[in-house]
Order: sequence, then structure tokens, then C-alpha cells
Amino acid sequence: MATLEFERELVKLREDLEEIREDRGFKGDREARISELEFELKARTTRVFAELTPWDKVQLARHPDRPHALDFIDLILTDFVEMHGDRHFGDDPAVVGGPAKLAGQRVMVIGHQKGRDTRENVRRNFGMASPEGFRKARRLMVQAEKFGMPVVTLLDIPGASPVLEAEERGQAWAIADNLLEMAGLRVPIVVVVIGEGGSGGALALGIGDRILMLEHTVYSVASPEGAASIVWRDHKFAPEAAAALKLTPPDLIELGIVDRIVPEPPGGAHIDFDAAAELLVGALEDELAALAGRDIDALVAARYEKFRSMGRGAVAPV
Amino acid sequence: MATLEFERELVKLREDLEEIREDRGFKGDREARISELEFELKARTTRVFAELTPWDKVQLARHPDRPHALDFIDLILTDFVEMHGDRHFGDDPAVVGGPAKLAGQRVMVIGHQKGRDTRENVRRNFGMASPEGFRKARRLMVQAEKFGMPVVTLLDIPGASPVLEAEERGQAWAIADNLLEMAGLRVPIVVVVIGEGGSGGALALGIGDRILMLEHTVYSVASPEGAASIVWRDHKFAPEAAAALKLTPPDLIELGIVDRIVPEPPGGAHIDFDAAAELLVGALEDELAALAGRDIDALVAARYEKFRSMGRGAVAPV
Amino acid sequence: MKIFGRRDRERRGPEGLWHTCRECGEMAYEREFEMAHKVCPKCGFHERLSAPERIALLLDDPEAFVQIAPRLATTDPLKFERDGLTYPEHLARYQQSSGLIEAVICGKGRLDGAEICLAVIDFRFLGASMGAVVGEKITLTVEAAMEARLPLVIVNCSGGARMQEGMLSLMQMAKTSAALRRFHDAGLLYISVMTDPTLAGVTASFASLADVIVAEPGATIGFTGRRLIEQIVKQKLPEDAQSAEFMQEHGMVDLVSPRRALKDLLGRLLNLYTGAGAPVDSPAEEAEAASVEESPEGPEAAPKVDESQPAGGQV
Amino acid sequence: MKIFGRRDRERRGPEGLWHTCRECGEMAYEREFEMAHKVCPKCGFHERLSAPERIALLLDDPEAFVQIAPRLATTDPLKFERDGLTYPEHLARYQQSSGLIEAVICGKGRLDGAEICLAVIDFRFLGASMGAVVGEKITLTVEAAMEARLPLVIVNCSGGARMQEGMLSLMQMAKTSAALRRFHDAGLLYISVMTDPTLAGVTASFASLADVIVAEPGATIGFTGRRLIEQIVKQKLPEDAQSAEFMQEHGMVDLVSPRRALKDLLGRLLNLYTGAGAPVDSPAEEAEAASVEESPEGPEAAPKVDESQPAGGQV
Ligand SMILES: [Zn+2]
Ligand SMILES: [Zn+2]
Repeated sequence: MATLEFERELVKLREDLEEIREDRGFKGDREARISELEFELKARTTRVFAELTPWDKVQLARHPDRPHALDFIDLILTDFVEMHGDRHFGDDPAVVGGPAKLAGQRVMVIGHQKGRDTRENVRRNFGMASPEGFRKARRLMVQAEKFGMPVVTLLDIPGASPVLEAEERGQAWAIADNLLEMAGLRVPIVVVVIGEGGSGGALALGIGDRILMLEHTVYSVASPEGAASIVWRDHKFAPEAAAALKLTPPDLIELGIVDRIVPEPPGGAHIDFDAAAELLVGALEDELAALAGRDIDALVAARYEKFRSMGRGAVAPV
Repeated sequence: MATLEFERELVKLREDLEEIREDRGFKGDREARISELEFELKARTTRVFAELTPWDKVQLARHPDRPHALDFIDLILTDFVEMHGDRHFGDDPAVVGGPAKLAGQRVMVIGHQKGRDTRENVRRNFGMASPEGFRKARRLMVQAEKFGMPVVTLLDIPGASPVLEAEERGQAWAIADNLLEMAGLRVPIVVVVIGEGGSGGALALGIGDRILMLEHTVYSVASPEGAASIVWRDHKFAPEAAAALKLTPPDLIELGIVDRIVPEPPGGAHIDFDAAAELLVGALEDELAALAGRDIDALVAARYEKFRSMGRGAVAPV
Repeated sequence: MKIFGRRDRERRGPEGLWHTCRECGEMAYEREFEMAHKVCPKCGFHERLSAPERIALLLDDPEAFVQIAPRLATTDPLKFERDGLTYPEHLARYQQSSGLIEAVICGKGRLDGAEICLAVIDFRFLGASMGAVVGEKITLTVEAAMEARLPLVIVNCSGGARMQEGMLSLMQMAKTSAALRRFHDAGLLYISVMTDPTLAGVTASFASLADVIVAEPGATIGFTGRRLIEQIVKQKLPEDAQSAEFMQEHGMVDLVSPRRALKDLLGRLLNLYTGAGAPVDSPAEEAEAASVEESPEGPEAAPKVDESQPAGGQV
Repeated sequence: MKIFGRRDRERRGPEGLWHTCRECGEMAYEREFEMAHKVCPKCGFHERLSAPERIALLLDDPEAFVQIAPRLATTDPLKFERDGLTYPEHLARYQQSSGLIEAVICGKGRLDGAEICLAVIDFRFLGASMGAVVGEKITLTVEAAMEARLPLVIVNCSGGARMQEGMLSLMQMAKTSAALRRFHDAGLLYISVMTDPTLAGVTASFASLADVIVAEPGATIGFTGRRLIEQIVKQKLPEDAQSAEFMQEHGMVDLVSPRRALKDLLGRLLNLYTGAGAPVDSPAEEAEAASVEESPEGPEAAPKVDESQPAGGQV
């Protein structure tokens, strides 16, 4: 388990609590002590999380222990069959997807996939998808359209793979094709940022009828480090950039980009996968149910209008 | 200039004729001698070509001096702009294509392209197309459909590239996708075998409303060498295989696979590119004019029926 | 035509006989090997199945399989002859040794409760080469599936084109692909199962034109055969080149499924993509059963299979 | 708003001044360099053009260009500030130095007689980064072209997203792509011209979503910038990596066209794909003129351009 700086006191408390819970020979009023510690943990968690800076929030969204796409797929879906390959060049382990059921309903789920340990991270390129990954995603979206399955995407990517091989195979083209495809896809699409929504690589799975963010995630035009390099000409200004970029869920609700924040259990999704999954599945059931009844032409038209209007408040004649 | 065994006597006569035509100091009745030689050449050409074996005809179709796709494109089309790339992996020089005009009419022309010399042949992989080539062709077909341009394809390929890299990038998938695409493409398609129509790589450009073959070309399920290896277990039986495979234009007319034979100038297209091009452009104008008036639903339905019925005579209940 | 003849029953082999694996050379009880659907218990090598064996493996009630055009045979359009042996004579040998009329068996049946059209190609018949009959029967099956709006499953396998039918063989690629174009335009599901070997014209037409491609472990899959590639590039290919696993890594195949899991996988896919049939719940899913039942269409979409009907049983 | 101001005329440079090439370091007469549309006469290096220069290069009558939303400017949605400098102050500097209100000029005009919608992005304005105004104006241009069923030409160039507008910048990729989805579904032609540099979010949205992609020689084209790639892989990239020629070789770009031939090429493509306008015959085609004239629709489809109108002239 990795521990972020601001998590330390909470981790300590959780350990104390765990210890006392298992210590049947505890001298004194064990139940009272447990209650006390639970209250303390709750209060401190609230306080610590209330004081997080945008840069802290970036760290939290990148927390190595957070549930990744396949974790959520395991917990919220049944019958998932992972499909592979772009039918052109390869299979990208940094993008996963396939048909599954959500509360008995057929869906196509597609997500960015980070690794849990070093070995898996190397295989999955630390979640930095290649053109093949985006093209696999597109193939599955087209399938979802053909078979009338709503699409659920799970976004969690530092950024699209930044290597020459990805350039050679048309990284930009692969992303753009997905934007075009999703804009007109004739099935409902629900997008969920489950971790780090990084730039064009995130957006390549990010066009939908409803855009959700888990509570402790970020979604940004560029990594704060990258933005700092560009604007401050030094990546050390990442904390400043994180603050300036407005990348947290409440910021993005205010900017009209995100529709809904899905709460996480106290301390974050990585503290309790099951609770996080339960909160997510509830939100997804809501959203899919609301979209299911919509006329498809109206749905696609509304999706167009949704993205068409983004940034409208940021322009004015002079 | 390359000379095939059975061409030798004709080449000699042509040289004699050329010499005497340029020899202004010829002693005797020069005009009469020229007429005599011309008559002789015509008669011998007729005789030699009448006696060609199927294996000879394979050699003729592969004649290194034959006009290739870009030669015909130069001679029969105007305004050709060559388009490049499959938008996924690369640009295959063994397939060429782009928009052009044929007698003022907009068309999309796509062809297999062999090289003329060793250097060009290396670059174009001796005309053995890679998956990228077939995918470029498909991209251009889809464009032709979008912009209402009839498609003209020029077939000339020993076979699809038989290397592991082509397998890795889905040679079979690329060919199959073209068959699917062409089967339903909502613009007229005229297919012309201009040299060697070899196997699946040829068929990948070969689905159309009208299938034409130049007079001295072949179209075969496999190279005679390959078929001999399989059936006779020795590629040296290629001449026997060539005879057995029924790969000449008249054979294929009889089998109901080919619609029309486009004559070539005496001695073959390689003797006179301009004359060959004129014969081809005439045939294409005919064919495109006949297809232009057709209702597109009816055209696609007729194309389906055309291929649906192929081999119907070869099956019967027992 | 009866699919399951005396020969198929005999092939099960009496108890006590031994089977030697083509791959690892180890011996196993013939009966154990057959019970494992011809997967070597020692090394996991997947031996080829005949079409009747495959149908028995996949269908809920193989005997209820209704064939499409079962008696269709090839004529001899090219009057093909090699070393004094005519094509019909050549065919007759294969008909006798395989008990089949041609290299493919097609029809309608049920898989995990889902009604499907199914075609299975049999390598024993002239290397599962594609002639006019294979093309015609595959096309008839695609058309039947389209007509009835049923999912299509083809268990593919082929060494390549049927040389003895020349260009008519090549044109079966065009014919089957054209039929699949209409099939896909109609929004229907086609699952291709690629078995050893799936090569050349079959791969470059109907075998790859599927929504989902499942391959059997170790199956050779590709366009050009290994021998020809090695002749051309004048070097040995890596051992795993063109294997199912290799093709999955290169993005061409969705899944590589061991044979024992194949029927369940197909059933699940049919259900996921079309809502048809009844997936057999895996233990992991039983935990989720409650939420499934909450869904209004849950129970209807997933009726239980009659347990008395052995799944994937042998006939 | 006037596109062609005093500054543009001044930039032509009086006779006798010298221009030093950024690429080869050689000097050439400023006037010769300008007459060659800023292509180095020594090494062929294509210097960046401003949007007004590009419009002058491409349109038959640049002064007749009717702008779309010429006065649209960005607000400051994120209240972005860096080292005490606000975003509006930052923008003001670029507005003053470039004479532009934002990084793109859009409108309607004629190219070789064909009426088109044209957008041109100008690198001088904040590195042609894409903010809400660029996204909005490109989208308005796509919509205008769709409304009038006109071909669309965009001369692309961008260093990437506009950091100062955060996620609103990223969403311009979605917005422009959605507009192009409708445009393409309507069966219309979009030609993208990629100039130096075309990178990041612009390449990964509207720049690459074209029917035809033409690039200028030597232009840098890609998603991730060279510096970042080199940081990550910790080695120098080959000199030609991400060049227009490299991207053509890798299948991403249709054609690399020298600037002097660009207008003719676009005119020909517009005519070939849509029948619009009048291609200027090249010498090779004049030999074919007879057969073109024989076509019933030949003369109508290809009216001569008024010869008194200089093609690709400068204003
Ligand atoms: Zn074994
Ligand atoms: Zn220079």
C-alpha cells in the first residue's frame, strides 16, 4: 500500500482502529475506544480532505492503490468478456473493453487500464494508450452501436503514449477518429472519470451523453507538469498549474463540462473498493435508466448540443 | 526490352522492318519490301499467338515490358492526383490510386503497381501488395462512394505479399475487408485485369459490376507454380497447372467470371502502349456509360446476384 | 444425411486403447483423450475435431441439428485431371475416407438455448479447401441466418483454395463476403471460430469478416502458409508465428479459448450481443444473481437450460 | 475587420533588403523570398505564412473574402494568471504584435473559381494554440460550409492546447469533431492543409478528420511534441521524425505539396471530388484537351478562370 503525505495521520488512525478491533484482550472499555477512534477518523478525514490543495487532489487521483478499470469492471459488472485487438496492428493492454451486463442490462464497457505493479505497468505502458488501444475502443463502440448496447467508458490515463512509434502509427488520427465516432454513435454513452483524466488520450473515450467524475479524480487539458513546462517554462510549477487549470470535479461542474460527481467512501476509493463500486454502480444504473427511454435521434442531437455549447461562455465579440 | 522465347521471330521481323523503313538508300522496291514484311509480321504474329500454350500466356501476362497501372493511368486519364496512405500504418507503393478524369468524367482509379526496373521493383515489392495497400484502396473506395465517383480498378499482381510482417498486420483481414466493402459499394465499379491477376491479392480489387480482361492477361486462383506445388507436389509442373487452371480470358468468359475481353494491339500491349491504351479507354467509356444510368440500388443488387451465382453450375445435389 | 455414423462412434475408441499426442508424443488413454474433446491431457495440444465431433461439442442437442443443403456436391467444372486421376475420382476417395460429401456441414441448432445457424468445416476433406460447394453452403447458411434473423457461428478451418476448381474457387471468397455484407448490414451477429489451420482464401474472406473472432489454442491462422513464407524469405519463422496467440497479440483475434470452455464462451457471447439464449452462470456471477433478478428483463433474458440436457456432451 | 493591414504590406519589404533563411542560413533578396511566398530560394525551406499571407496565396480575390465571426475574442473563463500577468493582458500583447484578434481567420471565398469555406490558423498568435475562440470559429466555419453545402478547406497549424483555458480548450477538440461528424455525414468535402507545426489537440481533432490531407514540405506534424518525446525516451529523434514527408511515408498524409503548387493542387482536388470550380490545365493535360472537350459536361464543369486574375497572387 502506498501512502500519500497527507494520508499519513489517517493511515495511522486506521491501523490503531484495526489493532484494537482485533485485540480481544484490550484492557478497558474496548467498544468505547473503538467508537472514539471511529469518530476521530471520520472527523480527521473530513478535515484533511477539506484542506486538500488542487495538487494534493492530483496525487489522490493518481493514487497507485485506487481501483482501476478492471477492478471496477469486476465489481460492478457481470459476464464481462474482454475483447482484444484493433484488427490492424495489435492489441493494446492499456485499453480494455468488451460486452458485459450491468444489473442485467447489456452494455459495452471500455476503459483505460493502468497496471497494479511494476511488471503489469510495463505491460500496460503505465496506462498510456497507443493508437491500437484507441482503435480497439472504436471497434467496440461501433459494435455497441450495431447491437444496441449502451457504452460505458472508464477514464484513467496520464496521457496518450508519447513515443515515436505511436506517432508513426497515427496517435493523433486514432484519437480524432474516436471523437468523430462517439459524436454520432447511436447508442447512449456514459463517461466516468475514475482516476486521472489526462488530455486527448482521456477525451478519446470521453464523448458521451453524461460525463461523471468520481469524487477524488481530476480531468485536465494537460498534466499539471506539462502545463507548467509550457506556461511557467518549468515543470516544478506543477502545483501552481494544478490550481490554475481548474481540474477538480466541482471546477468542471461549474465550467459546464461535467454533469455529476459520484461520491467515494471516506478516505477515497482505494480505502474501500466495494463501497466505491457500490456508489458507482448506483450512479450508472440511474444514468443508464434515464438515457434508455430517450429517442435515439434526440439523444444524438442533445449530445451534439452539449459539446457544441462548451466554451460558449468563454467567447464574446469585441 | 525483354523478349520471350516465342516472341523472338517476331522481334526479328520488327527489327528488319524498322531497319528498312529507315534505310532511305534501299536498293530495290522499298515500299513493296515493307508491305511484304508487314504482311509477314502480321501473319506470323497471328500464327504465333494462335499457338500459345496457357503457360506461354502466363509469361505474356507477366511480360516485364507490359504497361503497368501508372502507364495506363497516364495514357487514359487526365488530372490524376495520386493519394497516399492507409491512415493506420503506412503507404504501400504496390498499390496506387486517386481521383482522375476519364473523358471528362470524375472517376476513382485504383491499381496494383509493379515496378519497371529493379530499383522500382524493390520499392514496390514486385507488385506484391501489403495490407496497407489494400487498406489504402479501401479508403479510396469509400471516398469514391461518398463523392459519387465510379471506381475503376486495374489488376496486376503476382499475389499478396507473402512475408511474416504482412501476416502480422492482417493480410487476410485487409483483403476480406475489401471484398465486403466492394460488394456493397454504392457507385459503379469496373474491374480490369491488365496483367497478372494473382489470387486473393487480385480479388481484393476485383469485385465489380463489370469484369474486363485485356487480351493477353491471366487471372488465376493461384500462380501456376503454386498450384503445381500443391496439386503435383512440385512447382516444375507449372505448365501443366497453367493448362488445368483455366486462367485465360476466353476460359473465364466461359466460366461466367469475366464479362468482356479488351483486345490488345498485335503482338501485345507492350509493343504499342498508345494503341493498348486507346483500346482500353474505349472499353471503359462504354462500360461506364452503360453503368452511369443505372439505379444504384438495382446496380448493387445486380452485383450481388453476379457474384452470388458464381460457381452455381459447379454444384449439384447427389 | 446422417451426420453421426458408425465411424464417429467407433472413433471414441474402446477402453484401454492408447492415444499418442502429435505434439508432445506422450500417451494417454484414448478414452480420456476423447472425453477431453481431443485435447492432450499432458500438454494441452488441441487435436483437430471432425465436423460431427465439433457439432456434438457445441450444440445442446446435436441430433436435432437440421442441415442446410446436406447433399450438395461439386461437379467437375474445369474437367480437372492430374496424372490420370480425375477430380471426381479424387473427391470420391475423400468422401469415402471422411464419410462426408463435402468439406462443410451447415444447419440450424441450439447453443445454450440460443437458436443459431452453424457451419463447421472439416479438415479431413481435402484439407478443408474451399470449392464451389463450400462457398455455396456457407452462403446458403449466411442467407438462412439473415432470413431467420439468427446469429451465425462458423467453425472455420481451411488449407486454402480448391485448386481443382480454379477461379470458381477464388470467386467463393467474393460470394461469401458479399453475403456477409448483407448479413452485417442487417445488424446480425456472426462469431467466427478459427481452428487449426485457418489459412488463405478462407481467412481472407468469411473467416475474418466476423463481429467476434474466437480462436483455438495453438491453431495456425494466417493468409500465406508457413512453408511458402520460409521459401520466400529463406529463413525459418519463429515457432509461434501465425499461432492463435500470436494473432491475438497482433490484434486480429478477440479471444483464444480452450476447447473445454468454448461452448460456454459462445453461449455467453450470443447472450451478450443479442440477448439470445441462457448463459450458464459462473460461480463468480452467482454472487451477483440478486442484482440480475432485480432487472425487469433479467429472468426472461436468461432462462435456465434444462439441466437434464448435457452441455457439450458427446454423441 | 480588415485582414490586410499596413503591417502586411510592410512585411513585403522594400527592394534591396535581405532575408536570412532560418534553415540554411543563406541570404536572399527579401523581395525574391516574398515573391516565392516565403520559400527559401536556396534550400526550399518553407517559412511560416501569416493567415493574411495564406489567404492571399490561396484565394482568387482575397479582398472579396467574407469573414465569419471576425471580432470574436476570448473572455477569461479560468481567471488565469501567471506571475502577476493575467490572461487578458497576455492576449493583448499577441493581439498587438500580430494585428489579429485571435489565432484563426475564417470566411468564404473562391479558389480557382470554386466557392469554399476557408479557415486559416496563424502561428504568430500564441503559438496557434486552440482556445474556445479557435474552436468556436472553426465550428462556425464547418457549420457555414454545411449550411451552404460548400467544400471546406482548413489551413492547419497549432502548437497545442491553450493552457490558459484549461478543459474548455480540450473540449474544443470534441466540439470541432462533432461538427465535422455532421459535415461528413452530409457528404461534403473537407481538405486539410497541414503546415508547420500541426501538433497535439488540433491534429487529434479537426486537422486530421479530413477527406484529403495535404501537407507542406518539412512541416512538423504529430501529436506529442519532439521535446517531450525526447525527454521520455531519453534519446534524440531522427531529424526527419514527424516531418510531413515522414508522415506521408507512414500513411497519415495524402500528399506533400510545395507551396508554389498548392493553390493549383487544391483547385484540382476541389474539382475532382466535387465537380466545383475550374482546374487550371497543366501542360500534360493540354494534350488531352480534345478528349475532355468531347465529354458532354466537360466545358461546363471546367470554365476557364479569368486570365486577368493572377492565380495565387499577393495582395
Ligand atoms: Zn500432448
Ligand atoms: Zn534556406
